Amino acid sequence: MTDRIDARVARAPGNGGAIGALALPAIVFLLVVYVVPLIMVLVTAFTDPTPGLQNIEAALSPTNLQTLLRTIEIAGAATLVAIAIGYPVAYVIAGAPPRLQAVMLVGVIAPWMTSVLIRTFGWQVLLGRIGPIPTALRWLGFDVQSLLQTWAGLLFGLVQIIAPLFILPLVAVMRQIDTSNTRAALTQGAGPAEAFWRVYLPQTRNGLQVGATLAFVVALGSFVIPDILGGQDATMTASVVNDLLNRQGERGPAAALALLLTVTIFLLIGLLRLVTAPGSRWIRARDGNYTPSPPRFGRLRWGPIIGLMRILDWTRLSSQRWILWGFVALVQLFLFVPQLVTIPISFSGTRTMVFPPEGFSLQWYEQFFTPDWLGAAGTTMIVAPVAAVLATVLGALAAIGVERSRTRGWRMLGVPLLLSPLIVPVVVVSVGFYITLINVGLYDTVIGLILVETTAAIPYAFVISQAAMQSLDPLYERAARSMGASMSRVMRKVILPIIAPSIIVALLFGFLTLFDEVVIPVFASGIDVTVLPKRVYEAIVVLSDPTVAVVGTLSIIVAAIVLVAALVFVSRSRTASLETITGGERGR
Amino acid sequence: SPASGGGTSKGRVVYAGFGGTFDDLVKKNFFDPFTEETGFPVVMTGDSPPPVGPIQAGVEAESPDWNILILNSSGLALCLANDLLQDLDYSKIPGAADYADPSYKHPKGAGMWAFGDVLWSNTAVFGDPLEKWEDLWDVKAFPGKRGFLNQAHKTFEATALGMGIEPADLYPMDMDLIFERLDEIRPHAVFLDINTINNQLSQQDIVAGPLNIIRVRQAVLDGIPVGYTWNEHLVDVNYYGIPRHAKDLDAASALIDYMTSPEVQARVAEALSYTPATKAAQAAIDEETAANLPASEVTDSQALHISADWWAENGVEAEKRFSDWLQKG
Amino acid sequence: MQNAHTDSGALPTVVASDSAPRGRKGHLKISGFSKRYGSLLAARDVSIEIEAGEFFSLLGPSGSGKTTTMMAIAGFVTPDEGTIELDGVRLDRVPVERRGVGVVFQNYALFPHLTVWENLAFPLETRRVPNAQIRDEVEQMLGVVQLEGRENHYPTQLSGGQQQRVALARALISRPSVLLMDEPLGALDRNLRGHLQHEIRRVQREFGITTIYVTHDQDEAFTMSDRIAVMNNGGIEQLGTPADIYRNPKTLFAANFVGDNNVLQGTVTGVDRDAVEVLCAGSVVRCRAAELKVGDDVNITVRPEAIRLGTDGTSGGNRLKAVVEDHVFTGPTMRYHVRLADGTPMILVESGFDHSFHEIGAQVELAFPAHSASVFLNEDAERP
Amino acid sequence: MQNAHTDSGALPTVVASDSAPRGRKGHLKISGFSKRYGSLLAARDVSIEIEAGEFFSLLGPSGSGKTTTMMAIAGFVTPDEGTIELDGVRLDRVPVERRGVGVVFQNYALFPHLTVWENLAFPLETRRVPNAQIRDEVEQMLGVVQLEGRENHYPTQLSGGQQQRVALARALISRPSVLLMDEPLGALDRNLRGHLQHEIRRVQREFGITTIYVTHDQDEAFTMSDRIAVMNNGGIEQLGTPADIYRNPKTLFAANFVGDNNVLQGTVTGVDRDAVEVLCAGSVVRCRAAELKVGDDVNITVRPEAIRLGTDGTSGGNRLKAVVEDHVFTGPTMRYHVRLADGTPMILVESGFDHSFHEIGAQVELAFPAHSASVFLNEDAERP
Ligand SMILES: Nc1ncnc2c1ncn2[C@@H]1O[C@H](COP(=O)(O)OP(=O)(O)OP(=O)(O)O)[C@@H](O)[C@H]1O
Ligand SMILES: Nc1ncnc2c1ncn2[C@@H]1O[C@H](COP(=O)(O)OP(=O)(O)OP(=O)(O)O)[C@@H](O)[C@H]1O
Ligand SMILES: [Mg+2]
Ligand SMILES: [Mg+2]
Repeated sequence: MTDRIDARVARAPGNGGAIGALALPAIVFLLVVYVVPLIMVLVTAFTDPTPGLQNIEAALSPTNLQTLLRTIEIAGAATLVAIAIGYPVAYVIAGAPPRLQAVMLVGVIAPWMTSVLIRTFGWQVLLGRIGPIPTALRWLGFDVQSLLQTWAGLLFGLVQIIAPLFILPLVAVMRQIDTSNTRAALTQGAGPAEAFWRVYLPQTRNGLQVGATLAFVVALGSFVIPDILGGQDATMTASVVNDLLNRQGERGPAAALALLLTVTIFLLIGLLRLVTAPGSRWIRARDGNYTPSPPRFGRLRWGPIIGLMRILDWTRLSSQRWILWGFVALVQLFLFVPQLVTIPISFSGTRTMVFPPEGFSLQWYEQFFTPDWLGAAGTTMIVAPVAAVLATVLGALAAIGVERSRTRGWRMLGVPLLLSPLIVPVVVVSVGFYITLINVGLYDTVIGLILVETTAAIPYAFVISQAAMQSLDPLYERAARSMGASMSRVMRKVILPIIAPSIIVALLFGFLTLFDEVVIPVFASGIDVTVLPKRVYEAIVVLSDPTVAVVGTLSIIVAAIVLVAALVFVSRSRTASLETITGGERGR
Repeated sequence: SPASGGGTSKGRVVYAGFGGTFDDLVKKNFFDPFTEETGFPVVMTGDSPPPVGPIQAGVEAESPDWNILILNSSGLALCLANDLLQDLDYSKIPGAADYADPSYKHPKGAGMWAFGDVLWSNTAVFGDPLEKWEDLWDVKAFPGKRGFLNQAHKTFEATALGMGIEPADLYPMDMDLIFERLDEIRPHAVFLDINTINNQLSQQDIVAGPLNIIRVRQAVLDGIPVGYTWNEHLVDVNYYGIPRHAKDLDAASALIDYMTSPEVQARVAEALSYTPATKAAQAAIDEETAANLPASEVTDSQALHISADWWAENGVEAEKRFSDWLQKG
Repeated sequence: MQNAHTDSGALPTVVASDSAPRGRKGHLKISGFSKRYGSLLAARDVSIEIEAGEFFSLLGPSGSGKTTTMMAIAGFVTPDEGTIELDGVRLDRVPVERRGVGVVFQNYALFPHLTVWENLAFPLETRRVPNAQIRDEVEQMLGVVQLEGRENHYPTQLSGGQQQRVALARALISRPSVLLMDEPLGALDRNLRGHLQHEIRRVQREFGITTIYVTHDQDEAFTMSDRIAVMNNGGIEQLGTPADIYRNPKTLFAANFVGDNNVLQGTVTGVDRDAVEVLCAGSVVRCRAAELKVGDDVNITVRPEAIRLGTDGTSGGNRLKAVVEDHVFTGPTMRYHVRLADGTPMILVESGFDHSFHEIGAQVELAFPAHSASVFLNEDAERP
Repeated sequence: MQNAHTDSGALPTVVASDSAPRGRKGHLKISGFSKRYGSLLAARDVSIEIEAGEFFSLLGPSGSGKTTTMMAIAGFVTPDEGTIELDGVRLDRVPVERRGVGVVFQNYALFPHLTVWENLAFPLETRRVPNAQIRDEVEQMLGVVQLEGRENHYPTQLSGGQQQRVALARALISRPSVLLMDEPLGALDRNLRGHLQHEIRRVQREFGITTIYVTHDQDEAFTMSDRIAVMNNGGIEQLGTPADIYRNPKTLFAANFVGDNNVLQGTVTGVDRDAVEVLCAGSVVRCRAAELKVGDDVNITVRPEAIRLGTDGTSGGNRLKAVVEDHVFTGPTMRYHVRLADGTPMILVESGFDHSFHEIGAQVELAFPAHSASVFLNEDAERP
C-alpha cells in the first residue's frame, strides 16, 4: 500500500495539498496554549529541586511501578466491563429505528450532563454500608458490608464515566455496517448468534478499537473517582501525582511521575493503534484518488465460542430479543441511577447527605439561588459554550484538513498533537496552565479559563469530526468540484452540511466535557472566577454541602431539555440527521 | 462569586481553610463579625490539608491567591520546609502577648486555639462507644470498617497509642513500628481526606476512627448514631500564617489581630468547642464547658499533645513515607 | 436475533442432511402472499407454484415487489397474509437459517472482513463440511465463476462484477434446495453475463435446484427461464412461459414491459371469430381475436420485428403507409423510426447481416400479419 | 482553500461565461494518455480526438480503463503521460472546477443532505444563476427525467433508478461544454433506459454538448453514439462508427466483445483479391479479404444473424452442415445452438415474429455470405 502515497501530488489538480492547512489553527493553538505549559511542567522533572535524574529514579521506584501496574489493571478492568455492557447497548441503538435511536443516544450522553463528582457522590450514597445496593445484597444473603473503597465500587464509578465514550464511536461504526451480509450469513445456515460472531462482530472492530481506547485512556488518567470510590487499595498513578503536587508540593517528583504515566499511556495507545491506524475506509492513491481500503479486521475463528454460539442458536435463545433489550434497559438504568439519587437528597432536611434523606426542606435550593452558586453557574454558562464552540471549530477544521490532505505530514503532526489533551492526564498540565496564565496576566480571568479549557475539548471535536470525514465518500466532493464549486464552496455546501450532525455532536460533547471539567478550573481559575464544577468540587470534597444535589437535580432537568431538543432536531432534519452522526453515507 | 465583595480599594482576606462544618462555624462566629467591624471582606476556600502545590506556585509567581492559611503543626512544618510563609510582625498582634503557652507564638504562625481529635464510634453498631485506641485495633471484638485520615499527622499518634504505648513515652515515634501496626489494620480501614471521612461517618459507612471533635459533635447533633470518648484525645494547635508575597497584607494582619483579640478568644470555646490560646480566655471558661473542650483544665489529663517539634523535624519524611505506604495497595 | 418464537424446541427444519439424496426437492408454493409497508402494498395476493427444479423468473419494473416476494421466501419478510410452503412444509415458523434457501443479494452482501476464499468457505463451515472437502469445493467454484487467483482478495479489492460473481458462487456452493437470485448479473458486462447465465443454468440443471430469479431484463428472463411472472405494483400481471407472455400478452402492461412494442389507438369496427377489425390511422387493421364489441376504444400492440417494410406492396395481412424519420444501427439489427399518416410514431426492426436501407424521409409501407397484433380495451391504457 | 497553485491568478479557465454563445465548444483531444497504478497499467497510450458536439462512447469490459480515462478528463486522475486539450487549451493545470465538465458518476454521488430540488439547483447556484432562472431550469429538468413530484425527497428516499436520473439531471442542468457519463443507465429497467437514452440524445443534440459515455452495454453504445472506442486492458482496440466496428472488427477481441460472434478455427488455403479461403470443419469457407498467406492458422468470425438456416440448400456463399442442439426463445428472435461435423459449436439467430422452427437433433445447413466472415491470424486468439 505504501507505494500509493506520494507527496508529489501537491501539484495535481483536484484537492489542493493546501487543504491540510485547515489543521493549522488548531495546531498552533495547542502548541501555544497546551504544549508550552505542558513542557514547563515536564521540564521540572529534571530541574526541581536540583537538576538531575533523581526524580526520574524516584518515579521508577517499585512502589510507583506497582501503582502504575495497578492503574493499568483498574483501567483495563473498567474498560472490559464497559465493553461488555456497552457493546449490546451500541448494537441495539444502531439497529433501532431513528427516533428511538435518538432517544437512546441521548440516554447515553445525558449522564454526562451531570458532574462526574455528583455522580460519584451518587455512588457513594448508593454503595455505602447502609446504601440501597449493599442492603439489597445483604437481603439476598450475600455477606457485604460496604462496596465503597472496593474494586467493585471503583468499577461502578469508572465504568459509568467511560461507558459513553466507548458506546458512541461504536454506534457510529455500527451504523455504517450493511446488515445485509448478516442476512446473507443466515441464509447460509448460520444462526443469529453464529452470524453475529463471525460476520457482524469483526466488522465493528474499528469502533471497538477507537471506543475502547478512548475509554481506557480516560480511565487511566482519572483520579477524583478512584480517590473517593476506590480508597487506598486502588490508588492510581494520577492520584499520586495529584497528591505530590497538591498536598506535598513535590513538583519535581510529581512531574517525573506524570512523565512516566504519560509515556506509558502513549505506549499503550501505540499498542492499541489509535494513532497509527486511523481506520479510514479510503486510501489515497498517489494522484489523490481514493480507493476503498482493505479491511483491517480478520476473521474470528475461536472454536469454543462458535460452539457456544451454535448452542445459543440451536436452543433459539439467540432469537429472544427481549433478553438483549432487557439487558440494555438495565444498562441504561445503571447509567442514570447515580444522578437520580440526587433528586431526593436535594430536598433533604439536614446537612447530612444520606439516602434516604432525613426530613424535607427547600433550603438547598435557596442556597443554590444565591450569588455564590449562581455566579459560578453563570460563569460556567459563558466558559463552557464559548470554549466548546472554539474547540469544535478548531477540531472540525483540523479533521477536514488532516483527512483530506494528501500530505502525510499533517496527519503525522496533527493527530498525536490534537489527541494529546485527551491522553496526557489533565492534572499534569493544569499546573502549567496556572503558571503560564499568571505570567501572561490571564490568571483568574474568564478569557484565560476559556483558552485553557478549550484544549480539553479539542480532542473530542477532532475525533468525532475525523470519524465523520473518514466515512464521508470523497465522491461527493468530486461531484461538487466537477460542478464548478471551488474548494471553499465544497467545504461550505457539501462537507460541512453532510457532517453537520457530527459537528453538533462534537459541540455537545465539548460542552458537556467542559460543563463538567473540574481539574483545570481548580488550578487555572482563582478566587474571582469560579465555575460550577469547581464549586461542586468544593461542595462535595470540602464542604459536604447538599447543594450539590440541587445542581444534580437541575442538570437532570437540563438534560431532559436537551433530550427534547435532540428529538426535535432529529425529526426536523429528516434524512441527514442521525444518518450521519459520525458517518456520511449509508453502508454501500 | 464569593469575591463579590471585591475589595478593590480596601483589600480583602483570602483564606485557605479546612472546609466543612468547621469553616461554617468560623465564618459565622468570626469572619462575618470581622468584616462588619473592619470592612475587609473574607473570601473562604477550603481544602485539607492546605494545597501546598498551588500555594507554592503562587508564591513563586509572587502572587499567591491566599493571604491567610490555617495550619496545624504538620501543615506548618510542610510550609516551612517549602519556605512558603513570611515572618509575622507580632508588634501588630497585641493579643499574642497573652498566649497561654509559648508554643502558640511561632515566628511564622500565630496560634489560635487548641483543637482535638477524638476516638468516635457508631453506637448503632457497637452499642456503647469504644473507649481506647487499642479497641480500634481489636477487629474481632469490634468488627467494621475504620476511617482514618490519609495523612501521617495524628494517624501516627493514634496508631502508637493503639499499640499500647504510654502517652508519656510516645515521642519520639518509631515509624517502622507504626507502619507494622498500620499494616495490620489496613484491611479493615480506609484512609481518606477529612471531608470524605466526615461524609462516610454520616453515611455510616465507616464505624469508628479518629476525627476532629467539631465534626463528630455535628454528627451527633444531626442525629447520626455516634459516640466518642475524651480518653487520649489528640490535641494540636491551629496557626494562622501569611504566605510570602501575599497581597493585601493589611487585611491579613487585621484578621490575625482580630482573631487573637481578647473578645474573640473569649468566644472560641463556645463557638468552636476548642480551647482558646490566651490565658484570659482560658481562665474565663466554666467547669461544665471545660469538660467538653480539648486539653482544657478538665480534659487535659486525658489529652495527648501533638509534638510540634517532632513534626517540624520529621513531618516531611513521615508524610512522604505514609503516602508511599498508602500507595502500596 | 431475528424473530421471537417462544417455544423453540418444536421448530421444523428444512435443510436436507448432507447425506440425503439431492434432486426432486424444492417444490415451492406461495399462496395469497401480501405485504404492506405503511400505506404501500408492496406485494398483493401473490400466488405462485414452482415445480422442483424449475427455473422461475420474476420480471418487473423497479418497485414492483420482486425483492419483497423473494425476501418472503428467504424468511426476511414476514407475510401479512398468505402462506409459503416448501416441499409441503409451511415455512411460517422456520427461521431463515434452517430454510435451506440460498440467496444472491441485490447488493452482493459479501462479508467485507473475509477474503474471497473465506467467503466461499463460510456456508460450508457453518454446515461443518470437512476441511478437505471445503478446499475442493471452493476451488471448483472459483473456477466456475472465473475467479482463480483472486481467492486472497477482499471484497473491496474486487470490481463490482467480480464481487457479484463471488456472491453467486457463495450462494451456489452449499447446494441449497432453492436458490434465490436478485438481479445477480446486473453489474456485469455482456460477455460475462452471457457466460454466467449459461453457468447458472448449467449448475441449476445439474443439481436440479429450484431457482427464482429476479430481473428487470427481459432478454435475460427469456433466455434463462422455464416460466416467468411479470410483476407490476406488487401484483402478478401475467404468469407463463416466455413465448406465451411474448406472443400473447394478457395486459397492455405486459405487452409493453416485455419487449418493445408499438401501440396504436383505434376503434373496433368489426369482430369475428378469428379476428378483430380496428380502424386505426385511417386504415382498418385486422388483429388477433379478443372479447370486444364494435365501437370499443382500443389499443393495438404490434412488435417491431413483426413488421416488414418495403416501398412496394409485399404479401402479409395489414398495411399502413409511413414515412421514415430515423434509423439506428444496433449491430444485428437496423431500427427504423417511422411515422404514420396520422402522426403516430412506430418502431420497426430489420434483422440480419445485410439490412435493406431506407433514407430518412422515404415513403414506406408497413406490413404485419393479423395474429401479430394484440388488442386491448382502452381502460387500462395507463403507462407503467 | 481550493488549490495549491501559487500563481492562481494566471490559471486558464475553460468555463464559458454564461453570456457566451453556446454551441461549437467542446472539442476534446486526448493524446498518448497513460496511467499506472502500481504495476498495473490502467490506461496505456490512449489517444482520442472528439469533435465538438459529438456523442462518443467508451465501450469495454470491466477494468478496461474506461473510468480512468474519463476521470482524467474530469481532472480527478492525473495523467502519468500524455495531454488532454479542450478547445485547444491544455487541461494539465486547470483545476477540476474550472474545466466546465459535467460528470455523472458511476455510483450517483448525489448529495445526501440535499433534496432532489437542491441537488439540481447546486450547480446553478455555484455559477450564481439568478433564482428565478434556477427555478425554471430545475423544473424543466425534473420534467425531462420524469421526477416531478419528487423534488422534496432526499436521495435516500429514492429508488436506485430515480437516484440515477437525478444524477443525470444534475450533470445536464448547467449545460457543460463536455458531459461525462459513467454507465449512467446501468441500474434502470429496460423501458426507462430506452426513454432516457432518447432523452440524453435529445438534450445532447439540442445543446450540442460533447458527450463521452462509458458503458459496457454494446446495444446502448450503438444506439446512442456517433463514434465508439472499444477498450481493453487500458488500451483502445478499435475506434470508429458503430457499423464500422460491428461489420469490420479490427481485432478478434473487438469482434467478440461487440455483439455475439461465432469463432471457427481453420487454415488458409487460398488468398485472392476479394477473399481468403479457409479450410474449416472440413469445408472451404470464403472470407473477407485480409493480409494473410496460405498455410496461416486463422480464426474466422461470423455473426449469428448473418447465418441463414435451412434443411434444404438455400442461396448464399458458404455452406456448412450442422445439427441443432438447443433452441432458445428470446422474444424477437429464436436462437439456435448447433454443432458442426467436427464438433465446433455455433450460434445462429432467426429473427422476426414467426420464426422457422427446427427440432433439437435436426440436420440443418448453415449459409452465410463471404463478406460476413472476418478472418484473423491465430496469434491474437486470446479471449478477454
Ligand atoms: N422495508 C421497507 N419499508 C418500506 N417500504 C419498502 C420496504 N421495502 C420495500 N419497500 C417498498 O416496497 C415496494 C416494493 O419494493 P421491492 O424492493 O420489492 O421492489 P423491486 O421490485 O425489488 O424493485 P427493484 O427492481 O428496484 O429492486 C417499493 O415501493 C419499495 O419502496
Ligand atoms: N485508484 C486506483 N488504484 C489502483 N488501481 C486502480 C485505481 N483505480 C482504478 N484502478 C484499476 O485500474 C483498472 C482500470 O479501472 P477502471 O475503473 O478505469 O475500469 P473500468 O473500465 O471503468 O471498469 P468498470 O466497468 O468495472 O467500471 C482496474 O484494474 C482497476 O482495478
Ligand atoms: Mg429489488
Ligand atoms: Mg468504471
